[in-house]
Amino acid sequence: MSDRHADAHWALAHHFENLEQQREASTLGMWIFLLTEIMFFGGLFTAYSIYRTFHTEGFIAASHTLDLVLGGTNTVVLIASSLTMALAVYGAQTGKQKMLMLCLALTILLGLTFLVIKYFEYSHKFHLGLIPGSGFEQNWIKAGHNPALARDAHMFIWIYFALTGLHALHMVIGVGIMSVLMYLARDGRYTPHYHAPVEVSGLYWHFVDIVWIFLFPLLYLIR
Amino acid sequence: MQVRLPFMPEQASTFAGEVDALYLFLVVLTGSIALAIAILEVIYAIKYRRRSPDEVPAPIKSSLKLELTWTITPLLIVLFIFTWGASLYFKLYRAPEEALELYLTGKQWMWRVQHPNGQREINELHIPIGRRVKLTMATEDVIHSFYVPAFRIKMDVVPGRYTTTWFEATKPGRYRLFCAEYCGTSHSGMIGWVVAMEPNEYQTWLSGGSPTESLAARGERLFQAKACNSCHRSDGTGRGPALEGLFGSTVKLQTGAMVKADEAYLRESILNPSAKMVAGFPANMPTFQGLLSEEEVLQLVAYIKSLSPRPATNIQAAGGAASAASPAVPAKSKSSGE
Amino acid sequence: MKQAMNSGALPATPRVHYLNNDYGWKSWLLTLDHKRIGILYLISVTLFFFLGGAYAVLFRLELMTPQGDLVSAETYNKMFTLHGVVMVFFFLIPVVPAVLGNFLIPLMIGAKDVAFPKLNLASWYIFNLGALVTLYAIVTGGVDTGWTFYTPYSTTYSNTNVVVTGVGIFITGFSSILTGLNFIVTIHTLRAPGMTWFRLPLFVWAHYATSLIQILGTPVVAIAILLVALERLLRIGIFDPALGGDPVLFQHLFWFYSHPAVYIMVLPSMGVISELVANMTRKSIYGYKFIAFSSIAIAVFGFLVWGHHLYTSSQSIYAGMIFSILSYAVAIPSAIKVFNWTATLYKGSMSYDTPMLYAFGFIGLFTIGGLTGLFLAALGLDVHLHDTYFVVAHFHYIMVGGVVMGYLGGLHFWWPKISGRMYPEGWGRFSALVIFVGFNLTFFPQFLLGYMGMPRRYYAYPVEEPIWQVLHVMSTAGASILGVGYLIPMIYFVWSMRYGPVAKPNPWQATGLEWQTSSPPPTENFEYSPVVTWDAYNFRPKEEPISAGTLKPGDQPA
Amino acid sequence: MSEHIVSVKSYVAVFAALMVLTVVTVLASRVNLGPLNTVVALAIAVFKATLVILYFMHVRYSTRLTQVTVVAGFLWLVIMIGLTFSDYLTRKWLELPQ
Ligand code: HEA
Ligand code: HEA
Ligand code: HEC
Ligand code: CUA
Ligand SMILES: [Cu+2]
Repeated sequence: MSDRHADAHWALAHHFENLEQQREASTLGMWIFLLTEIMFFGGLFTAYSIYRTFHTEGFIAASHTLDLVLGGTNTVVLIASSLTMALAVYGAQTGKQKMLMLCLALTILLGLTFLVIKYFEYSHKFHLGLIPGSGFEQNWIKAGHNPALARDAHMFIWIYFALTGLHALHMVIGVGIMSVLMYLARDGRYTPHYHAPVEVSGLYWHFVDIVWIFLFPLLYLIR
Repeated sequence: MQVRLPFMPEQASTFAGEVDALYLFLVVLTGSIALAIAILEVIYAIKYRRRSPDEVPAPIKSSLKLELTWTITPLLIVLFIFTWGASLYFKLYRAPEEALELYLTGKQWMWRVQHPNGQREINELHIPIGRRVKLTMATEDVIHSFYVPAFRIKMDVVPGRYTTTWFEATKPGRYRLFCAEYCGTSHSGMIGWVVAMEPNEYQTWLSGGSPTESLAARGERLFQAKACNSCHRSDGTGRGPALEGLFGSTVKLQTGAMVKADEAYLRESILNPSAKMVAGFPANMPTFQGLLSEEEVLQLVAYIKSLSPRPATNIQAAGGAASAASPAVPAKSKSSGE
Repeated sequence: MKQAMNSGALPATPRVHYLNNDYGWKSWLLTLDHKRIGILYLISVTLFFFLGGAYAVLFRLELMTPQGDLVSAETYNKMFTLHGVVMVFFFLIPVVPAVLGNFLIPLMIGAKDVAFPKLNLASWYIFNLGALVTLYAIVTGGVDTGWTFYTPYSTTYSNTNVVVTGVGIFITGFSSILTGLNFIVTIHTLRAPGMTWFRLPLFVWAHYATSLIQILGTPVVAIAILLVALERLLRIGIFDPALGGDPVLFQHLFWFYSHPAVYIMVLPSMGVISELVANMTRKSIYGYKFIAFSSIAIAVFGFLVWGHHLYTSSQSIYAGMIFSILSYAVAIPSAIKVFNWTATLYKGSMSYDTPMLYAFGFIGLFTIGGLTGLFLAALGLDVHLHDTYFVVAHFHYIMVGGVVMGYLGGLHFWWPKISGRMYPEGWGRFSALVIFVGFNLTFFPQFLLGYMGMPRRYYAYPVEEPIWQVLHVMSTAGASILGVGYLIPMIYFVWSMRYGPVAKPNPWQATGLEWQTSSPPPTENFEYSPVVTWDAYNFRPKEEPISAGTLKPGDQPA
Repeated sequence: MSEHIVSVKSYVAVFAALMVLTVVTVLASRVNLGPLNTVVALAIAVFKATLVILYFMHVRYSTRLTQVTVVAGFLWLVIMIGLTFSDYLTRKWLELPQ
C-alpha cells in the first residue's frame, strides 16, 4: 500500500485506493444524505396530504391567496439555476474553468433571485397578516375571504410557511455551498480528473430544485 | 373462562373471559417455545462444552429444509394469533346497535360523567350489569385514556373529536378506573371507580340524588342561551336547517357527498361548521370553537339527538329495560323559535 | 484464566499502536481515527447510561410504596421522561454502532478507516452538542412529557423545557444519521479485495441494516419534534385540534421513526451475538445467508408496523389490522435468527467465558421480550395491555436484557482488541451472573403487574392492592442488584487498562480480520493490505497460496 | 475516468422540456378536471422530477446502486404517506350499519 502514495493526487485521502473510489464514496454519501432529506420533507408532505384530504375547501381558498405569478417565476428561476448548476458540473468535467466559474456565479445569482422573490411573497403575507398565529382568522375575514374557511385556511398557511421556509433554508445553505465552491474553484482546483465536490454539491442543488417542483403545484395550483 | 387465576384482574365484563383466553393461550404457547429454546441451549451448553483449548469442531452445512421449517412454522403460528387477536378487537371496538349511552369527558385530572337523565358524577361511573353501555368520550385538554382492567377495555380520549367504547358488565362490584394515557402531573391521580349494580339498584341510584334536569333539557337551554334557535327553527324558516330528525339521518353536503349525522358529525357542525357544509345553505353559521366546553357540546348533541324519532339505537329504546332511565322525552321539545 | 493461543510467536503488543502513537487532548479530540472515535463515544454513552440508570434507581425507590412519598409527582414524571430520553436517544441508539461498530467495521472489512473520517468525528461532536443541550434542559428544570412527546400535552399543556429537549434530540439525531451514512458508504466502497458481500461478518450485515433505518427513519422524528417545538413556540400548529389538526398524526410521525428505532437498537446487538455465538463455539455460523438477510428484512419490514403503538389511540381498526399482521411478519426474521444461533451451538466447542455468558443471556431474554411482543401485537389483547407495565417489561426485556447484554458481551469479547489487555475473567463471569439475576428480578414482576392492570407512568398506585406493592418491591430490589452488576464491569475495565494481562492478537482464536492484526491495532489498522480468500467464520482454513504482502488467516503482522 | 458526460445540448433540451411542463401544469390547473386536477399536477411534477434526476443528476448514467437508492427514497415516502392514509381513510368505515 505504501507505493500508492508516490504518485497520488493531492486530494486523495489516505484511506482510499484511488480517486475513482473516493468519488464513488462521496457521490453515494450525498445520495444517502438526500434520502434523509426526502424523509425530512416527507414528514411535512404527509401532514399536507392528510390535511388537504380533509380540509380541501379551506386549502383551495387559501391557495388562491398565493401569488401565482411570483410562484411561477420562482419555478422558472429555480429550474434555470438547475440548468446552470448542471452546466457548472459540465464545465468541471471538461476542464472549462471559465464556464465553471460563470455557471457557479449564475447559479448563486439565480438562487438569490429566488430568495428575494420569496422574501417579497412572504412580506406581502406579513403585511396582510396572513401568517400563522392568533391573528390569522380575523385578518382572513378582514381580507374578505370566506369566514367559514378561516380555520382550514390557517392550517394551509401554516403548512405553506413550514414547507417553503424549510425549502428556503435549504436554498440559503445551497447558496452558501456554492459560494464556498466558487471560492475554492477560483484557481483551477477542479479538473476533469478531480471534481467530486462540484458534482456532489450539484446533487444537493438539484434536490432542492426537485422539492420546489413538487411544492409549486401542491401549494400554488390546487383547486 | 370464569376462573380467577393469580396475577389476573377480576373478570367483570363479557370481554374479560375472552381476552384472558387469548392471554392464557399465548402464555402457554410462548412459554413452551421459550422453554424449548432454553432447554435446548442448556443441553448444548453442557454437551458441547469445550474440552480442549485448541479444539475446532467440524463445520455443519445448513439445511434449506430446516431453515424453511423454522420460517414457515412460526409464520403459521403468528397468523393464527393475528386472526384471534383481530376478531377480538373487532368485538371490542365495534359499537353495539343498542346500548345505554353515557357521556364521559376527561379533564386534567378527572373524569366527568353525564347520564342521559341529567345525573352527573365525577370519577365515578354507575352502570347496570347485564346491559351494554356505550361511552361517548371527549376531552377538554390533552389525551386521556379510559381504562378499566376488570373489563379489559381501554380507549383513548382524543382532543378534537369523539371516541367511543362499550362494554357489558357481568358482575356487580366496584372496579378501578384508570387514566392510561400519560396526561401530566396527576396522571396517576386520574383514577376512579366504575360501580356496576344490579339493574334495580341502578334504577334506585338513578332516581336518587338531587333531582336534575335531563341532559337533553340542559342542552335545550343552551340552545337558546347560545342563540342557536335564532337560526335553527323547527319550522325551517331560520337561516339554518331545521334540526328535527337530523340525528341518524343522512345529510347531503355541498360537495355532493352524503354523510351520516352521528355524534361526531353534530360536534363538528357546531365547532367547525365549514368542515361539512349542508347543501343549500350559506356558510354563515359562526364557529363555536372555544365558546363551548366539551361538556356543553355533549349537552347540545344530546338535545339535538332528542329531536329525532329514535330508531332502535338510542337512549330511549335502550332505556326500555329501565324506563326511568331516560326522561329525555323528545315529544315535549317545543319549537325552538320563541 | 485460560489463555489458549495458537498464534503468538510474536510480541503480543506492538510498540506503536493507535492508542500510543500520539498523546494529549488534541490527539484525541481532533482524531480522525475511527478506533479513537469509537472510544470517545464509549465514554459519552457510558456517562449517559449511568445518568439514565440513576434516574431509574430513584424512581424505582419511589415505587416501593404505593403513595408518592419520596419525590413529588412533577419530579417523578420528569425522571421517567429523562430516563427514557437519555436511555433511548443518548445511550441505546448510539451504543453498539457508535462504539463497537465504529471500532470494528473498518477492521472487519479490511479498510483503513470509514469512508468519511471527518464526518465521523463531527458526528461525535454533534452527539455531544445534542447531549449538552439536553443536559441544559435537565438542569434548567427538566421535561415531563414522556419520551414519546405526545401532543397536545407536549405542545400546549406541559410547562417544562420541551423545546430545549426537542432541540437536543433533533441535534443528536443528526449524529445518528451521519453514523449510518458513513457505514453504508464504507461497507459499499471500502471492502478489501476479495471481501465479497457474503464473506462479510454478520456484524457488518447487521450494521448495514441498522444504517438503513437510521438514514430513512431519523429525519422523520427530527421533523416531528421540530413541528412540536414550532407549535409550542408559535402557540399554534399542525397538530392543534383548534386548527383542525389531529394529535394522532403526531403519533404516526413519531412512531414511523420510533418503531424502526427499536430495531436500530436491537440489530447491532444481534450482530454482536452472531459473532459471539460463532466465535465462542468455533463453529461456522448456521444459516449465514438467512441471518444476513433477516437483518435486512427486519430493517425493511420494521418500517411497516409503527401503527401497533396506536391500537387504542382511535386509529382506524382497519389500519390496526394491517399494522398487526405486519408486526407479526416482522417477528419471523427474529425467529430465524434465534433458531440459527441455537443450531450453531449444536456440536460446537462451547466456551464459558464471559462473552458467551452474555450471549446466552441475550438469546434467552430477547426471546422472552420478543415473544411478549407477540402478546402486544395481538389487537384485542393489546387493548388491555397497552400503557401498562406489561409493555414496560416487554421492552426492558429486549432493550436491557437483550441489547445491553449483547453490548456488554461484545465489549468483553473485543476488549483485548480495543485496549490490548484482558479483563479479569472471574469477575466477568460473576458480574454477568449478577446482571442476569438482577435483571429478571427487576422486570419479570412487571409482566404480572401489567396484566393485573397497573398503568405505566404512574407516580402512585392504589394502596388497596397489596400484591402490587409486593411486586414493585421485588422490582426495586432487582434494580439495585442490577445497578451493582453494571458497576462491576465499569470498575474492572478501567482496572484492566493498567493491570490486566497483556492480550494476544487473537486471544479467542476467532476468525475475522480484526483478529489478524495486533492488539491494539496500528492506526492504519493493518500492516499489510488484507486480501480475503475465505468465507466468514472459517475456523479450518485450507491452505491457500498467499501472495507476498497480503494477510492470510492466522497470520501475524511482522 | 469512467463517468459519463452529458452534453450541453441535452442539458438545454431537458431545461426546455422542464419549462414547457411548467407552463403545462399551470394551464392544466386552470381547467377544471375535478379530482383529476391533482392527479395531473402530481403526474407532471413526478415527470419533471424524473427528468432532473435522470439528466441533471446523471442518474441515468450512474451505477445500479445509485439508482436503487433514488427509488428507495421515493418508495419510503410513499410507504409513510400510504400507511398513514390507511388509518385516516378507513376511520369512518366502522360507522356503516352493521
Ligand atoms: C429494541 C427494542 C424492541 C424490539 C426489538 C421490539 C420488538 C417487538 N415489539 Fe416492541 N416495544 C419496544 C421495544 C422493542 N420492541 C418499546 C420501547 C416499546 C414501548 C414504547 C413506548 O410506548 O414507550 C414497545 C412496544 C411494543 C408494542 C406496543 C405496545 C403498546 O404500547 O400497547 C407492540 C405491539 O405490537 C410491540 C411489539 C413488538 C414485536 C412484535 C416485536 C418483534 O420484533 C419481536 C420479535 C421476536 C421474537 C418473536 C422472539 C424470537 C423468536 C422466537 C423465539 C421464535 C418463535 C417465534 C414465533 C412463534 C413467532 N412492542
Ligand atoms: C435503553 C433503554 C433503557 C434502559 C437500559 C433502561 C433501564 C432501566 N429501566 Fe427503563 N425505560 C426505558 C428505557 C430503558 N430503561 C424507556 C424508553 C422507558 C419509558 C419512559 C417513558 O415512559 O417515557 C422506561 C421506563 C421505565 C420504567 C417505567 C416508569 C413508569 O412508567 O413510570 C421503569 C420502572 O421500573 C424502568 C426501570 C428501569 C430499570 C430499573 C433499569 C435498569 O436496567 C437500570 C440499571 C442501571 C443502573 C441502576 C445504573 C447503575 C448505576 C448506579 C447504581 C450508580 C447510581 C448512581 C447514582 C444514584 C448517583 N424504566
Ligand atoms: C347565524 C346562524 C346560525 C347560528 C347562530 C347557528 N347555526 Fe347551526 N347552521 C347554520 C347554517 C346556515 C347551517 C347549514 C350550513 C352548514 O352546514 O354550516 C347550520 C348547520 C348546523 C348543523 C348541521 C345541520 C345539518 O342539517 O346537517 C348543526 C348540527 C347546527 N348547525 C347546530 C347549531 C348549534 C348547536 C348552534 C348553537 C350553538 C347553531 N347551530 C347556531 C346557521 C346557524
Ligand atoms: Cu388523564 Cu392520564
Ligand atoms: Cu413498535
